Amino acid sequence: MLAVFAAGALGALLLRKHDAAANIWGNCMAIIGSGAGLLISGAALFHGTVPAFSVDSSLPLLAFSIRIDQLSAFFMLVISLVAFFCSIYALDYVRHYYGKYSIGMLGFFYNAFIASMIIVVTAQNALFFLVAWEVMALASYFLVIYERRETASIRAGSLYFIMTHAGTAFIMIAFLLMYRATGSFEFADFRDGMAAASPLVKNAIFISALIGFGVKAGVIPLHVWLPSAHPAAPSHVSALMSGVMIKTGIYMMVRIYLDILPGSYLWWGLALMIAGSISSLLGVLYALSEHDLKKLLAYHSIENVGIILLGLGSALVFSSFGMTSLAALGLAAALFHTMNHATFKALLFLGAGSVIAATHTRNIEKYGGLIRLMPQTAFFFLIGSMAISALPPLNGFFSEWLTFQALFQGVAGFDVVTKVIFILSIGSLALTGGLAAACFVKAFGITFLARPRSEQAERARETGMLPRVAMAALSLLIAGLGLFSGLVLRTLAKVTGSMANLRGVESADVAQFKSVSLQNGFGEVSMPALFIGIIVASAVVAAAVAVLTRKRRTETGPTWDCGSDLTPRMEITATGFSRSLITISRGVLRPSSDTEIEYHDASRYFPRTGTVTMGLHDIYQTFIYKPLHDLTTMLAAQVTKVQSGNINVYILYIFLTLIGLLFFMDLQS
Amino acid sequence: MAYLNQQALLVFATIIFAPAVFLHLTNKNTSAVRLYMVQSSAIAALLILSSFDRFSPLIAIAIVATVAVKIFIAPYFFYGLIKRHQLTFSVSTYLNTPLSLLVIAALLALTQSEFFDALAVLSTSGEKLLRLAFATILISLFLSINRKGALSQMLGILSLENGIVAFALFAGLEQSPGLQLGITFNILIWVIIATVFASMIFRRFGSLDVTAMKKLKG
Amino acid sequence: MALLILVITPLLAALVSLAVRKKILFLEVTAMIAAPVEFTAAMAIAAEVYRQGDSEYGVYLAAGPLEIVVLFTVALVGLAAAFYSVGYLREEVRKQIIGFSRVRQYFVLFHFFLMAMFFAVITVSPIMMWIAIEATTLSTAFLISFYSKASSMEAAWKYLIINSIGLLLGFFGTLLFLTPGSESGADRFIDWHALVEGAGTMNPTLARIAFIFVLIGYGTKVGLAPMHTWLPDAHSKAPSPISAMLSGALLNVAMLAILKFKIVTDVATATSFSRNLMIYFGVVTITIPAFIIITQKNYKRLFAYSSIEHMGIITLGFGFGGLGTFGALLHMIYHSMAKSVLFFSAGNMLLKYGSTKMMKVRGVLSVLPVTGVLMLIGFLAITGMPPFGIFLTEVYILSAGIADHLPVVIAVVFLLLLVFVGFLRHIVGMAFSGRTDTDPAPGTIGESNLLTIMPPVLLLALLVVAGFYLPGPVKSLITSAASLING
Amino acid sequence: MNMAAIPYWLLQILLIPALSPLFIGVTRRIKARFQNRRGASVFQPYRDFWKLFHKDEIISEDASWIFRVAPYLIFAVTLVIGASIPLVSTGLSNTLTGDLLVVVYLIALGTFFLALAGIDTGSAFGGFGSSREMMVAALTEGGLVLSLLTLALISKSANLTAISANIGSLSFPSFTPIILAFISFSIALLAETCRYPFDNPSTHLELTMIHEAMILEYSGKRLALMEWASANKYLIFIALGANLFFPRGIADSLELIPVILALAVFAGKASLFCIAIAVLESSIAKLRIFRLPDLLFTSFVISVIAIGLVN
Repeated sequence: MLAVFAAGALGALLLRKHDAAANIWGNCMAIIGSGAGLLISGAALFHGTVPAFSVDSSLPLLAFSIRIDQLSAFFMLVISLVAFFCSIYALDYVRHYYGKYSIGMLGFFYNAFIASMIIVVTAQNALFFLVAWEVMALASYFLVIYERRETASIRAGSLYFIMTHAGTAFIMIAFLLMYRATGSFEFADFRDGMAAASPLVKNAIFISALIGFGVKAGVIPLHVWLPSAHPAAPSHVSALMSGVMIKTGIYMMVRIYLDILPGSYLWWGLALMIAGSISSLLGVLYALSEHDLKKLLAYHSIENVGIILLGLGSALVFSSFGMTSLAALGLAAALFHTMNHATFKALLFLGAGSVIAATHTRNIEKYGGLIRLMPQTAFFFLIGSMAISALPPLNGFFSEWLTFQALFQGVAGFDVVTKVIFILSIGSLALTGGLAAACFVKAFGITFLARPRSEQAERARETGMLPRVAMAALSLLIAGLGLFSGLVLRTLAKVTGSMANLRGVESADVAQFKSVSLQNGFGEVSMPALFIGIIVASAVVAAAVAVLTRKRRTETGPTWDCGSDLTPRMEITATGFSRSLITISRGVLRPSSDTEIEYHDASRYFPRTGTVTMGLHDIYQTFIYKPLHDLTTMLAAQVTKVQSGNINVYILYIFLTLIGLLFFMDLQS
Repeated sequence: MAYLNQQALLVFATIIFAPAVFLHLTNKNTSAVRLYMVQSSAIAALLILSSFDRFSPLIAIAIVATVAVKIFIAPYFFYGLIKRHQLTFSVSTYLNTPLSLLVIAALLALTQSEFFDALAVLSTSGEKLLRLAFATILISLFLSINRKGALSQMLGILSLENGIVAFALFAGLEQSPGLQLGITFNILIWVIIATVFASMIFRRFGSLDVTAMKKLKG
Repeated sequence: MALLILVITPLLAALVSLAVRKKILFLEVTAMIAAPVEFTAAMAIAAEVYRQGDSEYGVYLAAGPLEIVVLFTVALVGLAAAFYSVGYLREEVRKQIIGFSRVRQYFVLFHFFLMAMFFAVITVSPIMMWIAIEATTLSTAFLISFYSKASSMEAAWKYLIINSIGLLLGFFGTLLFLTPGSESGADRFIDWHALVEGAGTMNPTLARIAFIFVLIGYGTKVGLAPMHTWLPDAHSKAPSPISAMLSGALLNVAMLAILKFKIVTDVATATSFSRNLMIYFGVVTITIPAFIIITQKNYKRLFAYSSIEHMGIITLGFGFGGLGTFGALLHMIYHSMAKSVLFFSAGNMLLKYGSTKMMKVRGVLSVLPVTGVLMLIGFLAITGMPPFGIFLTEVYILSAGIADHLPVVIAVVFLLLLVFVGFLRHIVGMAFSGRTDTDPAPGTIGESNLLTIMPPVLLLALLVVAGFYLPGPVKSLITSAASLING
Repeated sequence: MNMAAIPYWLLQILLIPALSPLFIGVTRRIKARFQNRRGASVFQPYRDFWKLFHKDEIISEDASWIFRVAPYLIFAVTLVIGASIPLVSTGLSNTLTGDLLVVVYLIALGTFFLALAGIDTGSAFGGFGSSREMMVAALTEGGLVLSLLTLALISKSANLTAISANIGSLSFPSFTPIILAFISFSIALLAETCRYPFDNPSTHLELTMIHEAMILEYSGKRLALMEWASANKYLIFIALGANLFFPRGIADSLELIPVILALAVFAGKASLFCIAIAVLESSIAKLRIFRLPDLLFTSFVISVIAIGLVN
């Protein structure tokens, strides 16, 4: 399977000259590769076979060992699934890059990106993992700066690369600490070696892993690169990146916290939950204030990562109290939400991609009325928005429902501090759900409904056949996941069972009529019943109303406009829509709005034009990253004085070191 | 070296040590070169004395070569340089004379102190000689730090080399003649290149003052 | 026998190019013949050493596994530099920057430089090694002042003075090491084995003083922290192939000297003494350039500082010992390859843009596509990105040190990150950004000539392959060398 | 799901849509009585709906299919919620969709499509109406979920019918958390059903209307459906308030007499609620839009305290 990706990558590189062939070759290879990935992970997940092979490399400590246990199979399934659809989408979408940039490079990096992600989730040797991790970062870096001519994507790319590399530094520290405790870089040795490690080392590993993988997953204080990097990449790549690449961070957190480190401490789970709730709340608030469609979706990835962290945090808290069945529930909730988020986020990004390709701009204010011009894309985008705002019939609701149940169990049991944190996280989860719904009403409403606000929007036309096929498949997948959530939960139980700390525990059983009941009947829902209920009810109502009013005619007329001629400018704009919510949370977001009024040259009292620019200055930039940057530059300036240019001073350095060392030697002996 | 008594050796050692100190004080290039000639002639004398017991043609050649290079060829180049560019007065120093004298005294005290009693291991008899030679090394190193003139820096390095050879002779480490020949040949090439560079610097910067060269910063 | 050839060929090449009168072609041909011959000779020696421990020739020349590692880097970089300098000088002559006499002077000194380095590596006596390294200083002094601009004059002068002081201190240290052998007859020819046996009887404090002098002396040549001041000036002013040779080969030779003396001191006193010293110097040598890289304006100085930083990592590796030594040796090879690639691409950029100021160099990927890609991949390799070997060696060194030097390792990890950030800002600025006024006219897009691209491309390919697959013999050679050092 | 329960299921499902216009009429009549005018008869809403069903309909040409489909979907959602909440007897335990979260999110689904329909016509009123609606809905969700959660924790199950059964049979001591939860629930009730302090249901003044703004563009049968759906929602919230917090009169078996008795008790409790709301509406003024979040935040805090006190 990796060979297929390698062939795809090299093929695309060789066919650099003529674009069409490179595009088709690259993406077909990606499709075949991800298809193979699907088969392998499916087999591993359902039949419990654990394919593993290990090639010892000539370099010491580095072994190319791959082992697909349940957890890796699950994540591999998610990755190949999303990659499969994105590649189908890409076959047509890449066509509008033909003239401008080299398609061969895109194919090369795209295949390398997917292959490295699959290796990341299956590698068993820490060094091999780090190599794959960096190759993934490298490939995604080149994909982010694919549109070389815009300086914005270059800056976003370098910010992204610096942040990921900082994250890798932390991850390397974590692995080195583990190496110190166990003496080898194999995950298997980590597992049994870590039991002996002292609590201090375990806490240090926890913190460094949290920061390292937090950067990749986009936890709030470390998320700065995400909103600028994802939109810069081509749409099918940003779908892959925010749908799946973020999950590799989550994968490793699960692998280390639940599988490798033996027991977990209470404060670990609580820290994760606090980080999760903050990320979700702030993520959605930032998304609300965003006008760039892809940036909005990127912020939503942060919000959903927050929700996943909530699930994971609760699992950690439960496992620290030894309640393995509840921990399995929390983990299942987190994993299920990972899968759901991957699917609907990918769908939304692909939808956004087609919209942007059609209108050539990313600013929501310019859209409008696209539902008539691009009906299918609008429908798929609607499905995606409903799923992400966790509305009942779809899968988003079920995973959020599971997370809620996990948190409910948490509230019941513990001491005051944990109980307060659980309650606050439930509150934040509910609030995030509501705000997400508000944000997507804004996104969907302003993009697709009412009249086009700019001539680009008018000229938009439906995207090609392939993108629609990909999006249709993804929407079917979302609906399917929603309906058969009971089945999915059972497979997840196997995955959670495979974790070292939660050996073989059943968290939920599926009662008759597919209703999933949890924890001695505390929470119970049957998604299919819900789905059928809504469909039947609306059919009955529609039939009744049709019978009642068969004689009545319906014609269309202009919208009521209290007399004035209705121009698109009068429609609600994205800023208008979210302004109310932003003013409410001005304490957190600190919105800035400055107005410039241009007066007539005659007198100061008759303004000719007034412009109000509303912005949101990024508090992280000013409070965390700017001081860091200034500190390093100041230090660098000081150190550069060492190279003063005067030769006598240089010889003085040598002289002083000589004398110093002689004294030092004397002290030491 | 055994049959030479302590007294004579001590005299030679001071002859080598004194120029290093005076180099700090003189401000005329010509007198600096003359001091260097005095120092190298002391070294040459020591060499001749030490090679009496195992005389062989090769050693003779080696000695002749060192004498030629250190006493005749190097000063000839330096005088040429001084005459061509009328550099009678060498450029000022960083620390004025009393301060540099203070530093020299400190260095001297350092070498005599107990830090370097390990040197005594080398040769029980000439322990004071070794300390003196070590002092010359440190002081000539300080010379190239203190002086701004390119010529005095070169002289600092050459007197450092003389100090090392003196130390070797006192510690009874005479090299095999082949090596000595290699070393002197090396010094010769070094002197030639250094003088060529000095004249190029003079042509480029107008004076032999090293501090003019400040451009390569950071 | 191969050892003799190794030293004689550069000597012959130097004499032949001295004799050439008018045609530059002869110079180029001699260089192009001499370089492969040297490389094959080096490979023959390596094979011989691999087969039976070590190979000698007569009394004066010998090479063990440790020397082979350095010899390989010197020969490889020499080969690449020879071919590259032919293309580079051809380009310079075409742009009328230098005339025939300059080219002749270049090639003569180039061969002397190579000969001195080879001789330094395989000579038996420490004094002869000192003379050879002194010869390298002298031969490169003129090469640094090759363009006879005021700044290269200044660089050459500083290079000459500081290095001679350093080497004299080194010489003093070698003399101190020779003391135990002196009683048994003055004229016996002392070589490394004699030194190691003699070290047993040596007084430990004397050995410590001697090692300090050697470490400072040859440390100046390697560019360890407080004594590194000459390196950025010299490497940025010398013509690019020469700075590649300086960074790629000469630093390793000087490091070899320190290693040989470290083996001797480890016999004389406790190994922890030399290890701690190496660690202190290593850490300082990584910190200072890490910060200076951020404020750099000139890309050749940037690469010079990165050489200092990598030498710091190598010293740290030797300081940590165990797997760290293996990592450091491997790091030496990877670093010399990656650094020469970077300097060659710097040379191409200099030819095209005419200035080493990073502000003036923009959009390299579009103006010089191959060099741009080379520079990018070289940058990724040199800052230790995983697909390339340097990441692995860095991890070996860090994992060797993690056991008892935890704070040092963590500090180093963040310093490497700092280097990466500084480097990224400069390289991205150069590679991608759009047009500025000083850009060469669109007409001159594209590489100058084949010879200036082939060597770096081949080197890079070798680096990438070596990153993953290490042939058996090479690995056993390095492990035996590492066991030698670990003592 | 034995055969005998079918009639009761039918009763359960049809009860909400049948009775909701009645209770809207009752509330309006009481409010009119407070403004000392006679007020329309209690059955007036039925006549309005009948009239609207028989009028022609005008749909704006900018509106998309969402505008057309939304009324049916919203009404259907209210039906499904109606089927899953404890109205008449706890015997009809609906374990499939009876979970408290399902109900809350179904309501959110309804609001989602209501807001979309508001934007769809492209008129300024619809737009800012949905923006305000979404703001209010988002903020109420927190308080709503937590208040229902207090009950769930007390009765150890998240299923609504099970909650009402357990709360009914519960002893006295855990009285205070229920009261606190009821207060926060009632604030959420007022917000969700667009009653007085949040939104004036009867006016079309663009400054104050939230819910009305969204259905401004509707006419004919779709307007009827929308009005009816909001009436259903009103009754659902009252039913939740009545049956969950004061479950005294609910029948626990499926015989005929207790069910009818329970029906009467339910009607009594519901009208009590309507009186309370009407009294509230005519006594206080409408809050400024940016004061609403503070009110909703207090409801959230009260429910947090309630949960804190549970055990």
